[in-house]
Amino acid sequence: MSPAIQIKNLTVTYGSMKVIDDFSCEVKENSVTAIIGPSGCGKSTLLRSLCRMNDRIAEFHLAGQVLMKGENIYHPDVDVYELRRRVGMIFQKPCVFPKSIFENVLFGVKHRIDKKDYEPLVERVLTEVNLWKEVKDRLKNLATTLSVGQQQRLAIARTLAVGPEILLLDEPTSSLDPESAAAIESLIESLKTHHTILLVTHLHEQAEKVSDNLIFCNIIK
Amino acid sequence: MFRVLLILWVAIGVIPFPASADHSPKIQIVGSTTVLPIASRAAERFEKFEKIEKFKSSHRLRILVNAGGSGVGIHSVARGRSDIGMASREISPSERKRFEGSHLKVHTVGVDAVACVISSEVYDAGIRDLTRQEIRDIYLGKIRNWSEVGGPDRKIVVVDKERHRGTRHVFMNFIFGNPTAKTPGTILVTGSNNEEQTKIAQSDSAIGMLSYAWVNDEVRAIGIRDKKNIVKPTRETIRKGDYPIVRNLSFITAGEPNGEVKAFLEYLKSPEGQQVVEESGYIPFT
Amino acid sequence: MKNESHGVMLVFAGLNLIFLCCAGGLFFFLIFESYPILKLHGFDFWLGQDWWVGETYGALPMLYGSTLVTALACLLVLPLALAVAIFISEFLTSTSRRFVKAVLELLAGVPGIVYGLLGVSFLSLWIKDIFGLLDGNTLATAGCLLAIMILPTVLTLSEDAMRAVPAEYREIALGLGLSKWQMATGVVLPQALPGIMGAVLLGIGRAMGETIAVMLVVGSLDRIPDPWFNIFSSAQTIPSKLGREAAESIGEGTHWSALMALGLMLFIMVLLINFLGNRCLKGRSIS
Amino acid sequence: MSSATFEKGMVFFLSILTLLVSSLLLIILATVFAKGLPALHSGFLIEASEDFGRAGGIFYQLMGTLILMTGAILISLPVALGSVIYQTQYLKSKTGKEICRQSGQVLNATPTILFGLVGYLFFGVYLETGVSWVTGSLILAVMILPTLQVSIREAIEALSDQYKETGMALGLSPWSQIKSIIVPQCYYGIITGVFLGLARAAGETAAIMFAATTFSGIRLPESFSDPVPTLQTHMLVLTQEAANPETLAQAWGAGLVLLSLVFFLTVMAWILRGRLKMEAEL
Repeated sequence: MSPAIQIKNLTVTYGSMKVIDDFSCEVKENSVTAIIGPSGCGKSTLLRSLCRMNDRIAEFHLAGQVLMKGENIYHPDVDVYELRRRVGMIFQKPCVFPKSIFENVLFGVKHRIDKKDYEPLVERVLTEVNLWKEVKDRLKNLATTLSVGQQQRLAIARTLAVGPEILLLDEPTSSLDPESAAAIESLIESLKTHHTILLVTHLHEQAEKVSDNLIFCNIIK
Repeated sequence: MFRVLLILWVAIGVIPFPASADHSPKIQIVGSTTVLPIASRAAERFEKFEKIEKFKSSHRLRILVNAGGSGVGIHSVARGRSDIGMASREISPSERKRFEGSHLKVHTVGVDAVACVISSEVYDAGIRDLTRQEIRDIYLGKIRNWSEVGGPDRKIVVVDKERHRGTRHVFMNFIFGNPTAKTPGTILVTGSNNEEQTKIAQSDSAIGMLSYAWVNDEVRAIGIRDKKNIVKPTRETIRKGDYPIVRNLSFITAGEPNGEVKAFLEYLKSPEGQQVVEESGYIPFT
Repeated sequence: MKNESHGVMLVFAGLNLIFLCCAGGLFFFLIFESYPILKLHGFDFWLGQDWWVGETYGALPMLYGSTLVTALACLLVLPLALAVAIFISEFLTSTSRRFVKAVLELLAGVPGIVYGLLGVSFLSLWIKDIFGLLDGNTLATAGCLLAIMILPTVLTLSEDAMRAVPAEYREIALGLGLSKWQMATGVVLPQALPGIMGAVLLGIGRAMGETIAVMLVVGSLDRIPDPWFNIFSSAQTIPSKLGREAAESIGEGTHWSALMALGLMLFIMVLLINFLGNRCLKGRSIS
Repeated sequence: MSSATFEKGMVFFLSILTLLVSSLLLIILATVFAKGLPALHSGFLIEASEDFGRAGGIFYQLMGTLILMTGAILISLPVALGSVIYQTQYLKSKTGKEICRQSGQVLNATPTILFGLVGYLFFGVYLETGVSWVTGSLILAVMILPTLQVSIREAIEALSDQYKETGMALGLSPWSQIKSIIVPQCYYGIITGVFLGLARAAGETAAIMFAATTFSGIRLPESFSDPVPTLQTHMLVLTQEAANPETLAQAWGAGLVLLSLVFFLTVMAWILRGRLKMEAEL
């Protein structure tokens, strides 16, 4: 059974600046893999390249191969939008739309599923990120009224609603207080049963605590 | 949010929409500002007149009148951009040649005189008449001060009209014998009769050319002196033909008029129509 | 799903194409329509002195009138705009600054016909009395009216250029013990000069293109004033000429082609000035 | 005279100049108001004009201006919105963006009389719409295109990248991104642009002078090929009869109505622009 993600001597350059140099690794399915390294060693770029978020940037250039379930994601006839639905990404700073909590959760899927599935889906993903109890009676008010920790969990719920197999977390707890950071870490452990998770962080103990295997990324000279 | 934008866009669309309701017939009239008062007043009367079914046309007829000058009138009727062209001058030979294909037909509805007009201040200071030669020298810039023709010591504000205007054609034809004469003495160029009338009224030493009907106590008409006898533009001198600068006021159609256009032209030639010509200050044609 | 988003992209691409065609089409039509007269007259169309429809078409009087009126407007506006811009950007509190800026934006929005009405009823009569002229419709009247019209635009853009000067320059100047006035004139003004040049150029571009207000007060005489610098004689500018004669010759004939050639000339001049203006506004020197 | 007093003097002199300039608007407003008020009799806004504009009201002229304005926005909004979205979302090539930016500036700087000339030639003569309110709306639509684009582009660029990145990460197709993120978030920018466009179209005379209007005989256009009387051209004709007091009063009255219409639209645009800033910081 081929590994979930296979990266073979990946090299990423922005114009003249080489950000990732000949990097290879494998990520097993339904596991948490953590990438640790000081800020500026290309962790985020690596993560963004896995879901082709850098395509729009002009001088972005990528060499090497990124395979998901044996299929090269940079192959021309790969549907980028399909790929991004299979690979969910969570950003460092939680970003919620100035809409109700209910609408935020359904933001990624509302035009692809019919009305009657809205309620059950929202409840399922919100319980999965154990936010349901806190918000179930105020689903209609603005998501921006939630605390930063709750917003991050809402963002994860929103990504889960799309039904991705792989989850990329780009330092998800760095803008959170310790208590909500712990909540996110326990959430990651519960999610790994059905999802392959790739976590980028610079906190060593968080990496050891949560992940099954570690990848060290050093600064290229 | 997207829906709201769409609704707003459709709502805006509704405002101009009644504009495309029914297609009641309309007559487009364009041309000389001298003839315009006749057309506008006749249009209002004809729409009411026509309601009592005298000319038996069913829809509510709308008559659109637009200014622009005789040249614009002739050009647009010849090019089919309007149904009737108003002109206060004859169609020039070059125009006749150029628009041969449109078989322009002239319907004369009235007669008008072009008066040489001066500001009331100069009139009161004693200028009552000028010879053709004097007017010619003023427009050629040879005479620059009213004192040279027995008036007050003031520089003459020589006002000319735009080249294609009917009033200018007739006036220049009389003064220079050439309807498109060049006038180096001109100080100021105006467009419509109303603009010319305003300029001469505002100034206290202006000379210009204006249809006889547009003369008022601010803008006075002067006589044309030929050696001894002086002909002043009055109803009688124009009707009898003594006053030299006269012209026909005519409506021009491309080919034989029919339907509403024919009805309107017949109305203009009818007694009620000629009454409108009289009221506008011109001399009826019949 | 793939072709649906492709179709949508085509719709947006189409709309963008319509926009580009508007800009391109305008230029194409001007060239296309003015080709006959340029072929017929060539260079002496631009240098010809008298414009007599049906015979000769000389564009020089209009060209000269436009340049003189714009130069006059610019001469009147420049010192005033510079002085007031310095005061607004350096000496006004932020609330009153916003109020003055709002006033200026409203002024810039006043339609040309309203300025025309003001010009005809007041300005031309005043100028007639003050300078004892024969008639109020002269180059000077058009110049003053245009100055009033482009003042808000030039003022707002120059003030923006001055605000764009980085705060550090001001702190350094004040740190060196310079007074506010010395800072304004010694540091801020020279730094903001390219921006101000840009503002003036854009103002000129707008002045060149104004039609209605000028048409009513310039006297529309197709002749270069006899002593060429006499700004108190009637004259003609390109937009005013187009406004008066377009109706007569619409659509065909050499007269129409001559008018379009005038329009092309105006278009190229305004574009050039605008291009230079925008480059200055971006702070790049004109060299 | 020591430099201190010189400076104080200069600053004082400048403050007088600034006062003068900002009071310029009040002077213009006061004159138009004082001159226009006598003409504003009760029926001024609802009656038709009589006796070549020397008496009566300006109802049909006002309606004509409104029809031209709204027609222009109707045509211009989709093109402006579509083109800016294409330029910001789909267009990637640097030269492509530069060409679009330059054409926007060309359209914005073009003297409006040229829109009238070329517009009448292309729409009126070639596309056979002739002298009508449709030609007028089309010409004004092209003229206000850059105004709309600037406001829409401002709103889209003010949108923080975070929203777009989140949308992309959720795998939304470009169209659903536009539909559910770009347009809703830039809603106020678009409406501000609409009001600024309306204000500019309302005040425009040169472009529609000979392409869309008629002197008399028309009330409301009853077909696509009917011209319309407009406030601006009504004023233009009356201003040329400035010697006649009643005509001048009517011209000032029409001027007052036109000016208040333009100011109303501009102030509405400001209110919305205020909301736009508030929206962006949300």
